[in-house]
Amino acid sequence: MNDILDLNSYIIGHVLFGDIVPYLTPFSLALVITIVVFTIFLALSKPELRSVTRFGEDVVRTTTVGKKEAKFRRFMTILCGVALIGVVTTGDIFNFTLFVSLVGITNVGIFAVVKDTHVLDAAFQYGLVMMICSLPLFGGVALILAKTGTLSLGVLAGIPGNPVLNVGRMLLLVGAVGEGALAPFFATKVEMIRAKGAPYINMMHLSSLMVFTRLIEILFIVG
Amino acid sequence: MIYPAAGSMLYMLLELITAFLFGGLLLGLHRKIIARIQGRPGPPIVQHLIHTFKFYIKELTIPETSSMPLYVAIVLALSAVWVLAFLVGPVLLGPFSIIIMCYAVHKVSEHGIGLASGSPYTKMGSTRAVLSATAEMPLIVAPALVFFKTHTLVLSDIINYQILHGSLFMDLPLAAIATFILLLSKTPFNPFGIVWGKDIVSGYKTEHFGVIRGVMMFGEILGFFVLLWCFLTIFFGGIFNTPLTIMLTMIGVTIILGFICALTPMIAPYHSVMIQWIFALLALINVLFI
Amino acid sequence: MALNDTVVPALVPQIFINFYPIAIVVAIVVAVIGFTGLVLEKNDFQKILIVQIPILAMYMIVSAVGTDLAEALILPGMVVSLAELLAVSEILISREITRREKEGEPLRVLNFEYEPINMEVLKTAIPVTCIVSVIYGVILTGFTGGAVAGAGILIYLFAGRTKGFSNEFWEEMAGISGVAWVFWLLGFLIYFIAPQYWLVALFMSGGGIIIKVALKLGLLGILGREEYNR
Amino acid sequence: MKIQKQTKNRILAVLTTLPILIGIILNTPLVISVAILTFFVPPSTYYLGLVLMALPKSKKEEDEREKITFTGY
Repeated sequence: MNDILDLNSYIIGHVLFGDIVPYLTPFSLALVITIVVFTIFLALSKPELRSVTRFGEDVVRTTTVGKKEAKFRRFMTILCGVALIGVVTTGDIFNFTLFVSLVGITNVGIFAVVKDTHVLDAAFQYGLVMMICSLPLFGGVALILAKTGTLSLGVLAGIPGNPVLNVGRMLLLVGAVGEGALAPFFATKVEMIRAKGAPYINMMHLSSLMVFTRLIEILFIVG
Repeated sequence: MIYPAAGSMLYMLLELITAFLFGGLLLGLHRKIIARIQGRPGPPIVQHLIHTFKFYIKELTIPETSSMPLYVAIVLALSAVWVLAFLVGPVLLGPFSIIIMCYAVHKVSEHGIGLASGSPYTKMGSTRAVLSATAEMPLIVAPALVFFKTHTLVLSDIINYQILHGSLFMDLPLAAIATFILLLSKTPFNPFGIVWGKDIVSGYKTEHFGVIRGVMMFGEILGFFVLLWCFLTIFFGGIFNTPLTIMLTMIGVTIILGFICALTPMIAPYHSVMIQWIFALLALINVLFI
Repeated sequence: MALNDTVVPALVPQIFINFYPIAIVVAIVVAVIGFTGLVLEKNDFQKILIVQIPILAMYMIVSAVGTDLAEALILPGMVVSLAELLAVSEILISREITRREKEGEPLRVLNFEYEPINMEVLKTAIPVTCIVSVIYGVILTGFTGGAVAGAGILIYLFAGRTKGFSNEFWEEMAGISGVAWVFWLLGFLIYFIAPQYWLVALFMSGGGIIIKVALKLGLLGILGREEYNR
Repeated sequence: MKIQKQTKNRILAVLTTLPILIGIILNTPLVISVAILTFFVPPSTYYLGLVLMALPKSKKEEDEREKITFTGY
């Protein structure tokens, strides 16, 4: 596990579970604690009253999320937090991709019940990007598997880099960036966060940045 | 006189307070320089610290529209994140990846602070926070280059590498510039500060007064200190590796930042994002001559 | 080709290794076709359908690896893409409803009525097809065998005339599938606890999984019948 | 039983400052002290600030505080 050590100084503990070894480093511990704390607070918070002004009126109106809608979105928020914990603790790239896709699905779920055509339109576009990006995501992992014969990060950390692995890594980067609505594919995200319900929207931002942080580590470990 | 042992809690707490005071003075100096360049006398250097303490005795109002307890918790999260980054970075010289995480969570907190109050101005600020999350791009490029060069991301090992092989700035100048842009985008009054631009009142901070603003400023001062320290340590770790040299260089870099902030206007949101991207791509070019 | 010097186990025949680059190239071609379609298509509903083509390419890339690990990957990959498909189509429906409510356009309630297709083959060949696939599934054993046998039962329940067994009988079968699942788990437990009885464990888990999968697919048929053909 | 806001803030200020003091006295191991500092420094500054804010400073200010303040939209 040399690359993992280079990145994290030491490993707190790992669970020997066949080929797949979930491990805990100071980095992943910090991530897990962050996610847990955020998920708890986001789930406890009540949605804000969004104040809206219109031209030609001297009134400030407030709107908020309906009770039923809030219930569903809170559930999706918690689910997203659970998926994120999976993303940051897993010691196996394929599980990583699955959890990243799960994060994408729950993100879409958070916005699925918003009664706003703009938001739903953006969410739909994001869903399309997410589905397309499952090709590079799983494809990259399959390339890495074909090249090295393993998916365990602990084993991959010891395998030196080569061109095929680099292609796999690049595909993995593109895929995860698309699933998490990160930098180049984030145009829809800016549109989506127009929706009401601060705690739930914030979860989406948290999820994409956590996926991003973990992705950096995985890209360094592979190859 | 008995000094607390390095690594004990008292030591860390004292370091934290020192960093907070020093960072506050740096930001005060930053304001002073901007004022002098613009031909104003400007506030005294301690003004930023006084400002922070002043907020502690001011009335705290929480808007009725806000989403509790997120409104308070997210500000606490912002400062907690920088406390963690400070402890892992300058104090313990631990893994750099945790500091990357802290930066990412800082972005999330900015976004959450804006959303939680329910005001349209803060909402606009938080929307821009998502937009300017592209500033994360130098964040992936710079550590990647450092990792490929030194084969480690633990800060103490990076410093040792630089003491042996010379500063990384010589090898990775473009990555250093990209990180400098990242640092610039976190200083007050910077050209990329679309998140708290005055065109949207105060951006995501519009609705935060009183104690909670004080806690927020505490976090921001620590954040500025940590980012400045990381920039100096990662790229100039071979030259500046004693507390005194680092403090002196921090003052120097703050003066440079002050000049940049005073002389450049605020850039429009999309241009700001575009310029940050260009610098990130420039850093990628650095891969060719590692 | 550079792809050939992979660290594959020595057991994989050369022919599969030679197929790998071809499979990748085909997958890339499929993906390009899919992406072109996505770019050209303007209708949102059609886009969802076309997006399945790149996903197909994804299945191809994963299954081209051809080891047991790849087989273990393809199933979760399918489940995930199916879930994505469901989520996105849910969004599309929700968007259309919101838009029409806002514009005052009346919502047309589509009424799907179950109409059995009138073909002679569906009346006569069903029992034999079912029996053949069940027997073949039993010979295959394991997960694949269960799927084949289950498909046979599914055909019988969906298309065959509702004679013979009552609903209660199939509910009992569902119970048996639960018991078979327990056998499967017990078999695995024996592998870990007492590896010397591996043959018993193999039979327990192999037999358990075929019964379980076959009857679970059959359950799908019951659902279909209860919904439409009560 | 309804606790007054001021009392609640005081209790919370003590509760959030106590772990830091305990950590300093007991000299806790590294990871635990990092965790304690991260989790308790911001809330303790927040609640100490709240207590500080509520301390009456002068008669005039006290009177001003009685007035109804702007509480949002």
